[in-house]
Amino acid sequence: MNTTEKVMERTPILSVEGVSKAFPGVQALTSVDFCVMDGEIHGLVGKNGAGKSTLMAILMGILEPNEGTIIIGDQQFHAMSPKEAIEKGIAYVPQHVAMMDSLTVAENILAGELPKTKSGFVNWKKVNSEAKERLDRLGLEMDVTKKVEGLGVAEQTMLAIAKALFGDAKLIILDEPTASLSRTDINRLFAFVKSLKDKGGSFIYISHHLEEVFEICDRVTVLRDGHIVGTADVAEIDVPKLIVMMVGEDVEDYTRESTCEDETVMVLNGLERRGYYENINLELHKGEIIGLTGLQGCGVEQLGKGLFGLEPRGIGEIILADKKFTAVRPIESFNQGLAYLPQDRYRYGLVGLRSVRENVTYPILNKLVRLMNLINGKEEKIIVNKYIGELDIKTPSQEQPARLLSGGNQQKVVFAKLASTQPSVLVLHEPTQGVDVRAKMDIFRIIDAMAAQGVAIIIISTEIRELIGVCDRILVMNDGRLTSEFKKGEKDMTPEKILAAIEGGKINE
Amino acid sequence: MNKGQKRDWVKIILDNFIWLILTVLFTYFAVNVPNFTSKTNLLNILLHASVLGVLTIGQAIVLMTGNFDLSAEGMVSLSTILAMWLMIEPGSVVGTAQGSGLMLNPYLVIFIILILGTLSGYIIGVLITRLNMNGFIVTLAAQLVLRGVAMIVSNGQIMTGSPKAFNWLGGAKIYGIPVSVIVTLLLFVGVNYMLNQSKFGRELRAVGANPDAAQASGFNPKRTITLAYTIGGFLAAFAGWMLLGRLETAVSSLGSGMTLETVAASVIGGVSLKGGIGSVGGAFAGVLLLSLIDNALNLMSVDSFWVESVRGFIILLALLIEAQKFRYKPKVVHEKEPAVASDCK
Amino acid sequence: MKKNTSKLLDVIFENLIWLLVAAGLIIFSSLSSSFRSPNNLASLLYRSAALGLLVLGQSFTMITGNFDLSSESGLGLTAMVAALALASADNGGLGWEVSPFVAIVLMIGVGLLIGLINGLLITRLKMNNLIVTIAMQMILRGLVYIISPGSTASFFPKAFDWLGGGTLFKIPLERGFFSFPVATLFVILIFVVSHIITRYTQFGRNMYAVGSNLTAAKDAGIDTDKIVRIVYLIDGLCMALAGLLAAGRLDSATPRTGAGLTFPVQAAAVIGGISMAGGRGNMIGALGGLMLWSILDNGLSIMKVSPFWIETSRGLILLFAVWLDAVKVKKVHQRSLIDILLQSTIGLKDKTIVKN
Amino acid sequence: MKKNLTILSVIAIAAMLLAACASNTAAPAAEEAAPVAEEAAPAEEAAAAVVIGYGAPELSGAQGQIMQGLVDHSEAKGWEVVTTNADFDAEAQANQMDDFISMGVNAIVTVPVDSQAICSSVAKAKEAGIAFYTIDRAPIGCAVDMTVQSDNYLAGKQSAEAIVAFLTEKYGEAKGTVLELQGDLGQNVAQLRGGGFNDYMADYPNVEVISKPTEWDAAKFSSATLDVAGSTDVDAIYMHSDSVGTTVVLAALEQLGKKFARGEEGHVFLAGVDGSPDAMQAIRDGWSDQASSQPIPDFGIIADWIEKKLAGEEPVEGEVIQEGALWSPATIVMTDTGYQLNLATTSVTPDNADSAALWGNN
Repeated sequence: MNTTEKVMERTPILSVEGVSKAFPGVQALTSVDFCVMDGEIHGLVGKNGAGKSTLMAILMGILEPNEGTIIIGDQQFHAMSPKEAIEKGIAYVPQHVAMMDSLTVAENILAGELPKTKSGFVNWKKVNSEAKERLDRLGLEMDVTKKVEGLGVAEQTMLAIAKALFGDAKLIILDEPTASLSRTDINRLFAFVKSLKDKGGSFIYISHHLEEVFEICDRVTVLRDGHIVGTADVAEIDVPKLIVMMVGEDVEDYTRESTCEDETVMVLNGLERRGYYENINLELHKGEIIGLTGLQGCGVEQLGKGLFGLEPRGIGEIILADKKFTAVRPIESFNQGLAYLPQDRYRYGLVGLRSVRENVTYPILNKLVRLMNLINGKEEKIIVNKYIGELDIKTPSQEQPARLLSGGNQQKVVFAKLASTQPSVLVLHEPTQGVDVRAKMDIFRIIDAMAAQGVAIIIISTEIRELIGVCDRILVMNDGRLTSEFKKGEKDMTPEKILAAIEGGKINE
Repeated sequence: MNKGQKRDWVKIILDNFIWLILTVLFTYFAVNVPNFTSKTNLLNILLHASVLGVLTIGQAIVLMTGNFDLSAEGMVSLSTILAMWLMIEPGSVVGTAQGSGLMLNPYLVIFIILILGTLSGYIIGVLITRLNMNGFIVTLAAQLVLRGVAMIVSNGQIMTGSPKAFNWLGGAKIYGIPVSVIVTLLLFVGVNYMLNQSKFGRELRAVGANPDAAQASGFNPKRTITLAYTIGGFLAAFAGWMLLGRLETAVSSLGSGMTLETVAASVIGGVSLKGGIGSVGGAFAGVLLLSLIDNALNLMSVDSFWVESVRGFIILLALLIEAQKFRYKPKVVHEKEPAVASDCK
Repeated sequence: MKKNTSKLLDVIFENLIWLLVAAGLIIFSSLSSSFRSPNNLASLLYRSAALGLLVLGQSFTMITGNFDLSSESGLGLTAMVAALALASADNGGLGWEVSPFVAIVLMIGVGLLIGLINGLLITRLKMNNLIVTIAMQMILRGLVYIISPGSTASFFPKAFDWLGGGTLFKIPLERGFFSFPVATLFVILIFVVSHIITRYTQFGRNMYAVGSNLTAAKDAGIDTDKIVRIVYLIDGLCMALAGLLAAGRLDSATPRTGAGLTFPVQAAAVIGGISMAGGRGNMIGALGGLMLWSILDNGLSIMKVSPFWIETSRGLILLFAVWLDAVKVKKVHQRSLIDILLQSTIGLKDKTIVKN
Repeated sequence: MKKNLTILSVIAIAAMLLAACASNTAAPAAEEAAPVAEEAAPAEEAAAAVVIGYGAPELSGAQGQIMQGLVDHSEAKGWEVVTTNADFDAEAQANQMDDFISMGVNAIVTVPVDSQAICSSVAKAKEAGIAFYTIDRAPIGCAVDMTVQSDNYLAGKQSAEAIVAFLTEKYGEAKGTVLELQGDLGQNVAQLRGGGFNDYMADYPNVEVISKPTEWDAAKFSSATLDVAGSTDVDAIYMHSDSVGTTVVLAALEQLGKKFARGEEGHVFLAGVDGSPDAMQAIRDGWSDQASSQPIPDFGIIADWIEKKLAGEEPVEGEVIQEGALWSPATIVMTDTGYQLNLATTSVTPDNADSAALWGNN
């Protein structure tokens, strides 16, 4: 792309030239050229396995490239040690920020370099005042004597960024920082990052949310299969083009024909859990896909978990397939025809150490067991094979530990697990989180296919565009109440309107 | 492609390292230690492996859920003392064989101690899962309490004179093979098969590997862990029964030091201390290794003072292997896995 | 208002150990005149001085999220090494009869070596700290038997015994004397020093960082392995000092010196608020835990509780302590048992792999 | 908030319960011991009665009987005995001695965990003016008021003599294989029992002695017997403790198919120290052959000398004779570790295994 040269008359803070890295059996990066300018936020996108992690690991000094050079300032490296990388001002803020939970904010900021008195002891007064002063300089307000375990996720992420900057970081790599943030928190985080940029900070921003890339980045680089596809000014490109660059083909937003039938599958009647949600009335039809959305903390998350039995549900009546739904535990929910896809796949979705086969059949073991609780292995294999085929799960074998699959395939395994219970109602919580664009399409196809089989589906998500593409109806929750409804086909069903409803009338962009 | 296969070999070797060591050691001892391969001695090795083996099954099950059980040896002590106390005469001699005088039927006593073991395991499980107490220390404390009660009941004395019917499990032979060996082998084969094929086995490993996901998959981790401890308690009492039958003597110090051996045997046999991985069959190999070494140390004239150190070194070695296993990172499968791609062409 | 009350409760909760210590002192003092005699009170820490140093070493390792179960044998080995060097051949020694100073240097050397080996095995070879140290416990105890071989060595120069068995001043009482044990002072002093180290030095805070979150500590540029190695070195030093106190007090070292202390060590540290999950607790609290243990030990014994019951009651007390720890950890931060175990095993690395 | 309060109250209750437990268990002990004691005074202030502090090194096997012997002899005099258990830990024993001194007992009696380590406690007791006695083992390096003991070294030697006699009879000369099941090698007793045995055996080079440590652990007695007797032909087995070993070893031999009665072909000669009831029974039944019987409960007669000491009387050197007592004749000698009351040990063979004077037959 020829846009690269004319972007800014700024100097590159970091360039990578001709970097290649091969693992046994996989060429992860092939002569990658890439540079980040001083004072820019540089988006880095690409589907899982495109080489982002490898590239970042090389920048962090964790991996040594097979060939190529890294240029920081006026110094050239073939490979750095992690220590050198830090010394050169490269910092990494991961998705799950690792903090010293039981220590205070101030200690976390100054860890490893606490101010000391003349006699060599830690000067606690100074620790707190200095931490406060540093945060003030960045315009971040926080009680520095508070323990980190008492902070929210966004605050922790901002603290991590601040920490990196205090460590004289010149280039901060943000790896999916918004994955578990609400919209307001995302706004706060973006405002913070932008303010830092204005003060001269440089960032590499890795994200699956292409909208966010447009919202915050100056330039964006696309990686595909270990190659740089190109770098572009965000001002000169749009989402479809970006997607084309990423997947190498033109992928439209997913759209589908409604499979909604008249028959009612589930009725929620006056569901209420104090402090989370109240007066939830909902009717769900066969083959219908409903989107549930709202700000974080508005109660949708708890509603989903409550329906499934991971959390207390509170009072209210639920009728599922003409029977009273009484499940209070996941297994009972499965048995009564409701399945749930948790948001955090690594923590709740998969038992990563165990095989694909075992993961798929966990909830249906009761149906597979014969005499003495023994599992009918033949039948199990047939079932698992069926789902591997139907959902197109790419795995060398059924026995592959689930953690060794790619993100999208892992999610498909979770889907296979849920599908195996043959549910009447499926509750999906952020089903496309952490999977690449192509796998997203696969997942929508799976959802579509299940709806076509008559399963009623509730998708709890903040990806409004995706919801619009997939759902028959979208319900918005505000402070624990369902406040607005958007129906497919109505012209109100636009991202802007839904966003407005979510934010309670105030659009905050 | 070739490289990938080579790495898998590394994994296979690491996974089955224990059997390799076992074979090598066995051959070495067979050649170098006189009488090692005699039928009596081979049966002896299995006999040693029996009580330890039964305890190790319990330990391995608990370890698979990602927990520890240090209480089993206390249960061995209490179950033997209690059984003896219920069965023998009140002591006529000062400070000896102070039975309760209940003179209960041996079969009833067996039933009582098995129930007791099960119950104590259950209570420990409840303390850990419901009250969120640290399993390591809870079971350590339970060990003390159980052994303490054994001391109180026995008044610190040695008790002898258990009835034949009770001793059958530990002392009798069928066709020249000790019953305890047969029972232990059957237990291992049975439990191993059960855990590999049953729902409960799945549940154990799922809970051990990731309790949250296991819960969301329809399991009940608290119940599973409690059940694992309950089984552990039952097996500990069972091991006590077996041990008492073999020794015909009960004393409150019985079983001391066995906990460590069960953990070591399990780890050597490939059960992960982090839970979720391993099999009872592997643990059996660990048990065999330990009793093989004990036996060989007894047959060779190793200086008495060295025995403890040698055992410590062996456990350390086993750990080293376990540690290497976790340092070995299997290759991550990418979407463009050659295996899949080649199928297309 | 409400916030203040809950803060007050937090403070009470944080210092619960001292309430328990006070309660123990009051209860036993009111029940027994022997307990409240000045000599007995002064000896409360003296009797558990060696235990105290092991508790200290254990606290250091536990704050970084590790365990040391080998210290009881470390105590035995260092004591025996010194004893062999000090004692005459008649008294079971090697007949070198070195000066006390040399002996102390020697035992500290051995202690540091043990710590070094523990640290290296755990950090370099990534072995599970629980099991490594249990194995070390066996190996070291075996070494004690091998070098002794199996017999006691005793009767050392007065100077060597001073720290463990000496008294500071004597005030005549109606019956006998009141004298203040040196070891009591030493233990308090060394706990205070350790508190200062852990609270007010960079290294001390780094320890907490490592125990609180290994990855974060690494990210903060802390050489976590080095911290763990140093902590085990300190732990080794504590073993040696504990050996010095134990040998000094008994004026001898037996092959079994220190055997069976692992359990009280663990108990006292946990009762004192050192969390098994790492990163929480402080040395003054650990001192409180040691005192409570000592009070109960002494109190139950003076109250003529039958020896058969003492073991059981100890077990129950420990259960109680663990329950407290559980409540506390739960209160501050919901953390599963699995996580706690993960912290103490080699698994952390693996866990991060799963996450990425 | 509310939860915090609950937790605190639970803790308070637990603390109270604990305290209550302690006082409850203490009270009856005191009452039992001083049945005629002043009812008005609090139990612990029952100053008029004599209180003896007894420190046991451990409580299994013979040690429990030694303790019982002392308690019986003392209670016969209307004294109270406070018992403690050091569980093989010399330092714990030192703590218990400190506790006795704090309690102001009239006399301390102890079986030292370690003969040398006990000296620091002896010195302290002296300073506090409390009489100090040891049972079973004399201290090394300091002097106590009196030690009552039987000769462990002699006991080992007696067993060795019996085994050599048996081997000589069997083969015409002293040769063959003997398995020695040792106690805990860190302990004085085991060292003496082993020493007496092995020093005697050193004169018979054709006898091979295979020594295995057992740490007094019944399971290890069994394993060692199974392994050694299973792989070699063992002629005799010598146990450092027949109270732990007899039944276990016989069971192991039976499992090996090598349990034969005395006189039968293949009989394994069993000898041991202690002279426990089990051993006596086994000798009478013809399974076992020799036991070096210790006058274990008779150690309690030290109470007589404590009584004299408290009355201001010193022991007299010379022989002590008591009609019908197996420990008689005993000798009292003054040594540099204080007076020693040496009780005779008895080598029990099938000939005298019925003697009612043996403690194992009581």
